[in-house]
Amino acid sequence: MADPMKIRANVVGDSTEVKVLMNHEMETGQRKDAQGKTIPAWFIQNVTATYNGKTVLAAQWGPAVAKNPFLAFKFKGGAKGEKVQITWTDNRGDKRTDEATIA
Amino acid sequence: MNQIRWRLAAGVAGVALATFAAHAPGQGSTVDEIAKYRAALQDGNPAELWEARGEELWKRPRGPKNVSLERCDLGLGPGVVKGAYAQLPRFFSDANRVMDLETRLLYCMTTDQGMTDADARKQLFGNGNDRKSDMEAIVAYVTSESKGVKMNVALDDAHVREMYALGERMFYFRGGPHDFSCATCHGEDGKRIRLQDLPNLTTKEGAQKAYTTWPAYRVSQGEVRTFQWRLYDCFRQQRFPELVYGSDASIALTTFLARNANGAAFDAPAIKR
Amino acid sequence: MRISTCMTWIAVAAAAVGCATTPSDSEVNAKAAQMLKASFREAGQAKLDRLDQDDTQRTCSLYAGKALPKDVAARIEAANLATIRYPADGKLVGDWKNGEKIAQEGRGKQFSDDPKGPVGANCYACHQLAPQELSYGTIGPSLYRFGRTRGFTDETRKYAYGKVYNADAFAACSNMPRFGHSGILTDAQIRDVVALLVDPDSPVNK
Amino acid sequence: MDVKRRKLLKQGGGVTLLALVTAAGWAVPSAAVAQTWNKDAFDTHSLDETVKALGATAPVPSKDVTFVSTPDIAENGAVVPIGIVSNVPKTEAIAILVEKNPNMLAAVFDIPAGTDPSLSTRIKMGQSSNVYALVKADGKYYVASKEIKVTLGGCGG
Repeated sequence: MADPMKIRANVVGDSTEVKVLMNHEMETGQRKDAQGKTIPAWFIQNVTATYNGKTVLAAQWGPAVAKNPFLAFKFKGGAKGEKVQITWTDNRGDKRTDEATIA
Repeated sequence: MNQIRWRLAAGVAGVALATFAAHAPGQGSTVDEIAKYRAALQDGNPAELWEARGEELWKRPRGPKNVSLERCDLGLGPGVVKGAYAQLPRFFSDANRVMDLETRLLYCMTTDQGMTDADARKQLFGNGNDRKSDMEAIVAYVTSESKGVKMNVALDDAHVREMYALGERMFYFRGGPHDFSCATCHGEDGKRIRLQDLPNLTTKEGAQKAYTTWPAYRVSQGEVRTFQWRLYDCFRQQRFPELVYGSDASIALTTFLARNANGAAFDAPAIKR
Repeated sequence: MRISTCMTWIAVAAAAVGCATTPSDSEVNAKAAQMLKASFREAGQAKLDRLDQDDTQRTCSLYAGKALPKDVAARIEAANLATIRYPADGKLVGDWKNGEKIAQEGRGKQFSDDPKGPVGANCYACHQLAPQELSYGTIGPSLYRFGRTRGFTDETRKYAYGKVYNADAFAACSNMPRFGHSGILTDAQIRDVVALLVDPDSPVNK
Repeated sequence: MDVKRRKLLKQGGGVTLLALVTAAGWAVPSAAVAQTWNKDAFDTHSLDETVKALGATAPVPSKDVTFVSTPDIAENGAVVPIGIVSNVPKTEAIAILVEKNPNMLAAVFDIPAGTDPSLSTRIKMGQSSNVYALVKADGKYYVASKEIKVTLGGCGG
């Protein structure tokens, strides 16, 4: 079970700044364990951010995104008290959605 | 335990250094650029993920007695977390022992929550998502509640005073095949290993800077490591045998360093290479 | 009690140290030694005997952070000088290319390391050597142009071999491991590291 | 075009970049198909292959695409902070490519209208390498590159 994300959303000027930390191994599929067996790839493939039902960012990731990924972006508008929603899906089909209130 | 990781890290280092040496700029700009690298990491510390999980673990009823750690006394009264870490280690009369945070948590898990010692120690160092460490998460949470609080370890108690004196001896103890002591690397100003700056832990400024920035999210490991781990891994590199988690030697050294950091604002969990 | 502690101290510690420290100091020291044994457990190749100090380690620990008296330093240096074994065939200089590898290698003797090796000297952790390597430490002095500065002489070669073999013979309580004396490096490895320092073709001397 | 090529070579360095310029058609996923994952592009092992898989048209080196808060040297390749800002009007997508990684493509971001064409993330780098920021704006393609060196220190293995 994946742990919750840590999402911060703050109004900066006429935009909302979003910073997200995700709990994920982001295993590359290149590493070997002590027995010399390849550790299978396990990584987030898709990230979507929505505000008021509208997609404000959509990403495709490969395993080269660092472990416990960090993502920061900004979108125009966004009102204090409203919510930003982030969803990720990984290559095992695991999915996690969290939201944060814009401050 | 972390053998795979260490070996991999060493392999990467070899390749990277070779490339690096071939076309790197001068030494001065190297140091500047690494400072920039560290600065760029400050915004968005994955340790926050550990803090959140730790808070949940602190408040969740666990163990055979099905109680939360909220009755655990970290020195400021049962359940008081705010500022507690800045005054540790201290003497706990219920345990008749000087304890650092990690040792105190093990005590609370076994006495209050009724866990066996083995259960409480099951995953002291986390290793990936399949082997997460509850201890590292709880410590991340508790220490985060001392952010900005000035370090204030008291030596009024004779037990703590003795631990401090023992910690100082430990700091200068040379041993193992390499004759290393803590002081070998941490006894002078302005030294570094490879490009890694070494704090001089014999000075107030050095101890303050080092002690107030642990625990830390180690980007090299993708894990939050606590001060117990810091000591454990220093001794590994000193070529000593394995430091027992929560042992008197670990508490003595922690007492020595924490006390020397008195007066500085605590600033962790941090993020380090 | 105080007297007996002090006497025990003399018995176990180097006579050089004597009763210079206060009795309470040696009591703390004895307690520290006891605590140490209870606080570590053997792991991999690192057994508990690694906590048993020899005279040099014990004396250096005691004086760490303080000024080392001249006579104590002289005694430590003499004792360590006596341990140096130069190769029987008189060959002190090996292959600098291999020496560079040994100087780069950080593994060896840690409980996490494979006991079968590799074991390196990790020179770059503390010293500047070949100028191409920018990732070097500063705990020890720069050794860039070591041979060129000191001259490509028998004397330089002998000093380099001895220094790597047992650094405490030349500077009491040095931070540098006693690579030969403590069995960290083989004679062949020491020769290669010496080559890195003194071979005119080594990048260290370019 | 020749001038552009030479400029590009100077900027990014290396023969592979020439291939980048001559490749055609970069298929950027649209927000509407956000849940798809371009396996072909992520499986590529060289810049040539990646560009082919993305099907990009010749990207033009652009001073309007910049790296911000991105160090020249990463102390640890496991976490390399990358910040990219595109000042090209109508930026629709930004991709991060690492020349010497086993898989070239690190990430692709769709930038819907109303979202700032600037973002920060962290990637892994196996060794020192050129990193490319590829931008799609108004149907055209732009590129900027930056060399990032990777080092590691420490006293043991």
